[in-house]
Amino acid sequence: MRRVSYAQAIREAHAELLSADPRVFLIGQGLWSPWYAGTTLKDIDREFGRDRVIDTPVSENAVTGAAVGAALQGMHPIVFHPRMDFMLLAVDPIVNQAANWCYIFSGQISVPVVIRAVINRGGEQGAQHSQALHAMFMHVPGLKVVMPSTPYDAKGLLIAAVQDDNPVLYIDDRWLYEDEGDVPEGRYGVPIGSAAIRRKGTDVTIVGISYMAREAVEAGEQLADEGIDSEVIDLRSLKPWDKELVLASVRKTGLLVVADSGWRTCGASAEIAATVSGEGFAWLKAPVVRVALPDCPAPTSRWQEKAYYRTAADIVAAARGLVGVRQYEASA
Amino acid sequence: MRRVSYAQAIREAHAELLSADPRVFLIGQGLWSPWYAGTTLKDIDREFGRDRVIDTPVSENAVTGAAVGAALQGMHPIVFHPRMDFMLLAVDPIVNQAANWCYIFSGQISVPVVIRAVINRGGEQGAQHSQALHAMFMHVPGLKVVMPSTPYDAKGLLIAAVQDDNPVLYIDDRWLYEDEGDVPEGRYGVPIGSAAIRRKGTDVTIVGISYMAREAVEAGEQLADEGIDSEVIDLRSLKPWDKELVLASVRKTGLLVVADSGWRTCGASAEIAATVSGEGFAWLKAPVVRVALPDCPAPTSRWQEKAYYRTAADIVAAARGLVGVRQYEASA
Amino acid sequence: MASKCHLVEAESAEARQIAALESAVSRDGIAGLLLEMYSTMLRIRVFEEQVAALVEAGEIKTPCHLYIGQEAVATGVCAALEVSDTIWGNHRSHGHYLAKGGDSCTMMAEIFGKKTGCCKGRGGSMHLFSKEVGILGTVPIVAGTVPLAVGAALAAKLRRDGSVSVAFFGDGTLDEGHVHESLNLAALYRLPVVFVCENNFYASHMQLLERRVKDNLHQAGEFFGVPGVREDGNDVVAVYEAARGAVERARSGDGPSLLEFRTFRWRGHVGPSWDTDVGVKRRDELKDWLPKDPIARARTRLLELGAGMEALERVENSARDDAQFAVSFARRSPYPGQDAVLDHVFACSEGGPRCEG
Amino acid sequence: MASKCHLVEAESAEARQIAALESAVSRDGIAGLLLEMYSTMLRIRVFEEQVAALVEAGEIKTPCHLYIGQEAVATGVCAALEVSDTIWGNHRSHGHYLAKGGDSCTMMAEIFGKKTGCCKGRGGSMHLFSKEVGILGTVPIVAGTVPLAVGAALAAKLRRDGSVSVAFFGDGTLDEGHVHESLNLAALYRLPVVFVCENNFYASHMQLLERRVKDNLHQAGEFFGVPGVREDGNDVVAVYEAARGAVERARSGDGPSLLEFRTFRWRGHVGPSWDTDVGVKRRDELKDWLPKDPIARARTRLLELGAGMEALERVENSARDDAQFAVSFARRSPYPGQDAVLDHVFACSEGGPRCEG
Ligand SMILES: Cc1ncc(C[n+]2csc(CCOP(=O)(O)OP(=O)(O)O)c2C)c(N)n1
Ligand SMILES: Cc1ncc(C[n+]2csc(CCOP(=O)(O)OP(=O)(O)O)c2C)c(N)n1
Ligand SMILES: [Mg+2]
Ligand SMILES: [Mg+2]
Repeated sequence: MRRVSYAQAIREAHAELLSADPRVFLIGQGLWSPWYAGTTLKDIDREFGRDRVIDTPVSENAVTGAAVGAALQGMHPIVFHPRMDFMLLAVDPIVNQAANWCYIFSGQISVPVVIRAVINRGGEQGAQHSQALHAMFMHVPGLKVVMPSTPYDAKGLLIAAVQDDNPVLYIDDRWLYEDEGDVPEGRYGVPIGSAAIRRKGTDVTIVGISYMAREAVEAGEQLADEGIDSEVIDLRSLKPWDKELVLASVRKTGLLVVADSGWRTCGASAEIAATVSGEGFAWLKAPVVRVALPDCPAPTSRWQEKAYYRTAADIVAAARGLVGVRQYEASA
Repeated sequence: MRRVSYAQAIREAHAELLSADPRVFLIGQGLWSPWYAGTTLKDIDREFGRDRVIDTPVSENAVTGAAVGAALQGMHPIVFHPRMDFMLLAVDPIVNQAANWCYIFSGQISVPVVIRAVINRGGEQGAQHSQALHAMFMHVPGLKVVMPSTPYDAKGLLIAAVQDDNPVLYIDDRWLYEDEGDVPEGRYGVPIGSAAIRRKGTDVTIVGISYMAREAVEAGEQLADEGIDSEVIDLRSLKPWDKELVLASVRKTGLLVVADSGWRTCGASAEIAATVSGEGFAWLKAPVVRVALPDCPAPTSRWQEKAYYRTAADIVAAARGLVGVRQYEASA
Repeated sequence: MASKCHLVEAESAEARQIAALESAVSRDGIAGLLLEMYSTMLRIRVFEEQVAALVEAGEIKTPCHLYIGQEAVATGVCAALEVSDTIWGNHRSHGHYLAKGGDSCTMMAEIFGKKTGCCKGRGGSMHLFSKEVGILGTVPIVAGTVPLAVGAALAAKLRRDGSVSVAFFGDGTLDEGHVHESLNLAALYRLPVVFVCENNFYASHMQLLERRVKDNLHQAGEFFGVPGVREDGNDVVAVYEAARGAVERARSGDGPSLLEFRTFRWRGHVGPSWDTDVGVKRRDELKDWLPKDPIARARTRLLELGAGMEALERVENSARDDAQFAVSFARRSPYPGQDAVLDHVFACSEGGPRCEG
Repeated sequence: MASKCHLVEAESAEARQIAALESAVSRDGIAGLLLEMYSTMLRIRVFEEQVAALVEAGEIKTPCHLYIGQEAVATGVCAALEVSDTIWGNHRSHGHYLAKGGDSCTMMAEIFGKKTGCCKGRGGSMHLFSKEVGILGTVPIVAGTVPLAVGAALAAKLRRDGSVSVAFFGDGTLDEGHVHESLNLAALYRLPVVFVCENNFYASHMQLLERRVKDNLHQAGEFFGVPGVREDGNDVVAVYEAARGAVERARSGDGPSLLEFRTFRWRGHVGPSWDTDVGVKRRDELKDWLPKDPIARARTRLLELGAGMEALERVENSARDDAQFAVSFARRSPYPGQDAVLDHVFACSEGGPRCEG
C-alpha cells in the first residue's frame, strides 16, 4: 500500500470530506497560512476555495461557537485550533453548548461539529504552547474524543469524526506529522471507540495514547529484545474508549502500563487505571503503572524539556518493573 | 461552640479576611446583589465598601484576568463566580495564566488569587446551570483546589486559601448552605492538603468530596445501624489531596468507596481510585467503587433530577456491596 | 396565530372567529398587522402571568425569567421573519418562543417539566426549542447563542438558502467579549444575521451604568462595521419596522445589523416578584415604564385605527383561553420516566448506547 | 540606559562617555531625550539582529518573534514611564523588555535557555520578566496579559500607589473579545492603564482587512468610553508624546486610554525570515515601510538638532557592544539542571514540596 505521512493523511481526509460532502467546511485560525497547520492543510484553501476554507480573526470563542451554530443548522464543520492551548478560550461553546444541546433538547437536534486541536510542543515553546488537555474534555459528557497516532488512523478517524452526528474533538500531535504508514486512497472510517492492537503479546499490556502510542510500539520492540512479550494497544479513541479490548488483554497478561501524553492527575491515564483496577481486579497481578507527564507545566530550556517529556524508555522501565515484580512473586 | 451555617461561615471568613488584610478584595458578579451568593456575602459591600467589594459587568474572562493581574501585583483578591458553569468563560486566565506564572518565571512571582466558584444545581435548572467541574481544574498543575463540606472547613479553608501564595480554586456547594456546625470566632486556617476523618471505622473506607462528604457521613450512620463500621473521610482538599490519610485507612479496611459530586470519567473519583488501586494494591480486598455522577448532563424535570443525583443511599449500597463481597470471601 | 394545541384541543367558535378577523384585517396594512401583533403580545403577557401565578403557587419549580413589559420586542421582530428564519434566545425567551410561532402547550408542559414539553422535560423555562418554526434554541448561558446565531447565518450563506438568523440578547450580554467577536465575524463575512439587543437597563441586579460608562448600546457594532439602530422597544410598530429593514438588509446579502430596543422588564430578574422587594432600587424606573406598556399602547393605536371593541375583546379572550389550555395540557401530561434520564447524551444516528428515549 | 551586565562586565571608557553625553544633553529637552531613545532603539535593533543570526545559526532554538521595525513604539512609550510603572507584553516583547530597562544579558541568556536567564531558563524568548524595573511579564497567549494589566491598574488604584500599567499588544489582539471586556472594566473603574496597540497590520499571516472590515483600531475603546489616539508608530517622538499624555491622564486619575501606533514588522511573524518567502504577500507593504525606519528617522532628526556624528557613533558602538556582551554572557552560562524541572510549580512560601530551585 501507499506510504503516506501522518500530516499528509490528515490532509487527504480533509480533501476527501470536502469533495464528498457539501455540508463540510473548515473554519479556524491559520487555514490560509503556509505554515500554521504544518502541511496538514497545505493549499487546501486553493483547492476548495476560501468560501469553504475560512481563515479567521483571532477569536477562538466566537469562531468555535459559529461552527457549533452551523452544525446545529445541519452543516458538518471542522473548526481548527492550531494549538490546544488557544482552545481554552473556546471552552464555553464546546462544553456548555456543543456537549449539551443534544441532551437538553432530547435528541431533537444534534451537533455534528468536529473540533480539531493540535498538540504542538517541544522546541522550547514553554508552558502556554505545549499543553495536551484531552482529559479536560474526556471528562465532559456529550463530547467524543479521538487521538490518532498513525497515518491510517489520522485519516480514518477524521473521516469518522466528521460523519458522526456528535461533537468530536479530534486531537493530532505535531510530533507525529512526519511518521509514515500505509494509508489507503479514498474514504474509509476508523470506528470511534475501537482501539487497535499494535503488537500481540502475553507478558504485559501497554496502552498508549496519541504520541505515547507510538512510543509504546517502540517500547514493545525494545522489550521484545529483552525477552518481554508485551501486548501494545493504541487507544485511538479516548471517549468512548475500548474498555473491552483493554480488559481482554489485561485478563491475559495481568499487568498494565498506561502511557499518556498528558498530565497525571485526573488524566486519561487515571481513568484507564481506575477502570481496569476495578473491572480487572481479579486479573491484575501488580498495580497499574501510569506513565504520564508529571503535574508540572512545560519548561522551555531544551534539557529540562528532555527531563519533562516521557518516551519509550519510560514505558520500557515501567513494563520491566512490572514483569520483574510478577517474576519475583512467581519465584517466591 | 457556636453553631453557624455553612453560608454564614463563608461570610465570616470573608469578613475576617477583609478586616485583617488590606491586600484582600473581592471582585465578581453578584457581589452587590441581595441574592446572587445566597447569604454568603450578605451586605459585605456595605460593611467593607464598594471599593473593595466590586461587582462587575458580565465579563468572566477579563474580571478573572484582572484578579490574576492584581494578585501578580501583590494583592490577595477573591474572584467570585456565582456558578461554576459561567467560569468556563474564564479558563484562559485560570489555566493558561494563573496556573503557570510561578513556574514560568521560576518562582520570582506568585499568584495569590482565590477563585471562588459555586456549584449551584437542582431546582430544575438544567445542564448549563448545574455543573461540578472541579476535576477539570484538578488536572491542571499549578492550581490548588479545595471543596469544604462543613461550616468549619468552609471558613477555615477560605482563610487558608487567601493566605496561600498560589492560585486556589475554592468551590462551595449551595446544597450545603443551610448545614450548621461548630465554627470558632476569629481567624483560623484549615491546612490545604489535609483530609478529615469524620467517622472512625474498620470495615470500609468512604472518601467523600464536597456535598458527597456530607452524604458519606449520613451513609456512615446508616451503615452503622446495619452493623457496618465505616471510616468516613472528608477529602476537603482535592489538590493536593491527603493520600497518606486515605491510604492509611484503606490499609486498615481493605475496601474503598469514593463518592464525588462530579462526573465519573476522568473525575476526582478516577484519580483517587487509580492512586489507591495502585499504591494500596496489596491491601485492597475488592475493587474500589466510585459513586459519581453518570457521564450525562444534568436534566431539569424534578423526577429525572432525582434519578440523576447521588445520595447517601448510593454510598450505603456501594459500601454494603463491598463489605458483602469481603464477608462472602471470608466465609468461602 | 393561536397555538396548535389550542386549535386541536379547543376549536372553539371564538378561535375560528379570531382567525377570520385576522385574515380579514390583514389586507389593511398596518392595522391588520398591528392586530396580529397585539394578539401575540397579549398571548405572551397572559401566558407569563399564568406562569407567575403558578410559580407563586409552587406548581412550577424551574427558574422563570419573565418577559412581561418587553413583549413588543419579540413580537415586532418575529413579525418581520419567515418561518424558515431562525431565532436564538436566552434565559428570558418565553416571548421569543411564542412570537416565532412556538406552541404554547408544549412550552407550558416544558416549564412544568413534563414529557410532552418542547424538550420532553429536559429544558424547563430556560431551554426552548421548536425546529419546525425556527426556534433553534434558547439557553441560559449569557451570550451563549450569539456566536451560534452567527454560525447559523454562516450556514445560510454557504447553502444560499436565503434564511436569516436573529440573536436575541439583553444589554448585559454586550458585557461579554465574544459578542464583540461575533459582531466582527458577522461583518467580516457579511452574514445574514440580525443582532437584537433588548436593553432593559438591567443585567439581573446591575443597572446599565453600573456596568459601563456610556448608554450607547446601538453603537456596539460600529467598531466592526455593523450598523446600529436605536428604537423604542415598547412601540411594536417601530420595532417591526426596524426589524424589517435589518432583515431585508440581511436577506439581500448586505450583512448584519444591530438593533437596540429600549424597554423594561416589569418583574424581577427571575421569578414573579417585582425585584423592588429585594433591595434593587428600580422603583422609580418602574414607575416611569409602567405607563409605557407596549400592549396598552398597541391597543390605543388599534382603536385609533378604527378597530372595534368587540374584535379586541375576542383577541383578549383568545389569549386567556390559550394560556388556560396550555396549563391544563401541561397538568394532564406525564413526567418523563426516570429511567430515561441517560438518554440522548449522544445523537442516535451512530447507534451509541442509550440514545433513544 | 546601558544594561547592567554591560556596566558590570565592561565598564569601558566608551560606556562612561555615553553616560556622560546622555546626562549632558538631557537638559536640552527633546534632543537629550531623543538621543536616549535613539540609543534604546538601536540597542533593540542590534540585539535582535544578533538573535536573528543566532537562530539562523541554530544556536537559539526557542521561537523568536522579532520586533525589528517597531522599535519606536516600545521606546517612546517606556520613555514616558517611571520604573515603578509596569508593562505587560506578549510573544513579541524583546523590545518592550529592553525599553523598560530590562537587562540584555539576562534576556539573551533566557533566549538561550540558560540558568542565568531572566526566568532561569523557563521562558525562552516568549516569556520575559524583570520585576525590579516593572516588566511584570510577557507571555505568548494572545491578549493574555491585557486583563492582567487591567488588574495591575486595579491594584494600583486600590493601593493608591500612583503607578500606571501599560498593556502592549498587536492589532490581532483586538480580535479577542476579552480585550473589549478589559477596555470596559478599565473605563468603568477609571483605572490607570494605557492600552498600547501596535498596529503592524498583520496577525501572523493575516492582514488587518482580512480580519475586520475597518481600519479603525484607535476607536476600539469608544464604545466603552476609552478615548483613543492614532499615531505614527515609527516616529519615536510622536509615540513618546502620545504616551506621555495617556500616562499623565492615567496617573492623575482620569482613567485609561488607548493608543494605536501604526508601524510594521520587517521580519516574518516568527523567526528571522522576511515572510515574503513563505507566500505572504507583504512585499509591497514592506517596500513602503522600509524607508520609514524609525531609527534612521531619529538619527536624521538628531543630526538636524545638532548632534555630532561622533556622539551618534558612540551610541551605535555601545549598542553593538551591549549585544555582544549579552551573547557572550549567555554562551558562558550553564543550562538549568534537569533535576530542577519540577521546581516552582507552586510558590515557596507555604512550603509545598519542590518549590525551590
Ligand atoms: C456566562 C454567564 N454569566 C452569568 C450568568 C448569570 N446571569 C443570568 S441572566 C444575567 C443577566 C443578563 O442580562 P441581560 O443580558 O441584560 O438579559 P436580561 O436578564 O436583562 O433579559 C446574568 C448575569 C449567566 N447565566 N451566564
Ligand atoms: C489565544 C491565542 N490565539 C492564537 C495565538 C497564535 N498567535 C500567536 S501570535 C499571533 C498574532 C498576533 O497578532 P498581533 O496581536 O497583531 O501581534 P503581532 O504578532 O503582530 O506582534 C497569533 C494569532 C496565540 N498565541 N494565542
Ligand atoms: Mg437586561
Ligand atoms: Mg500585528
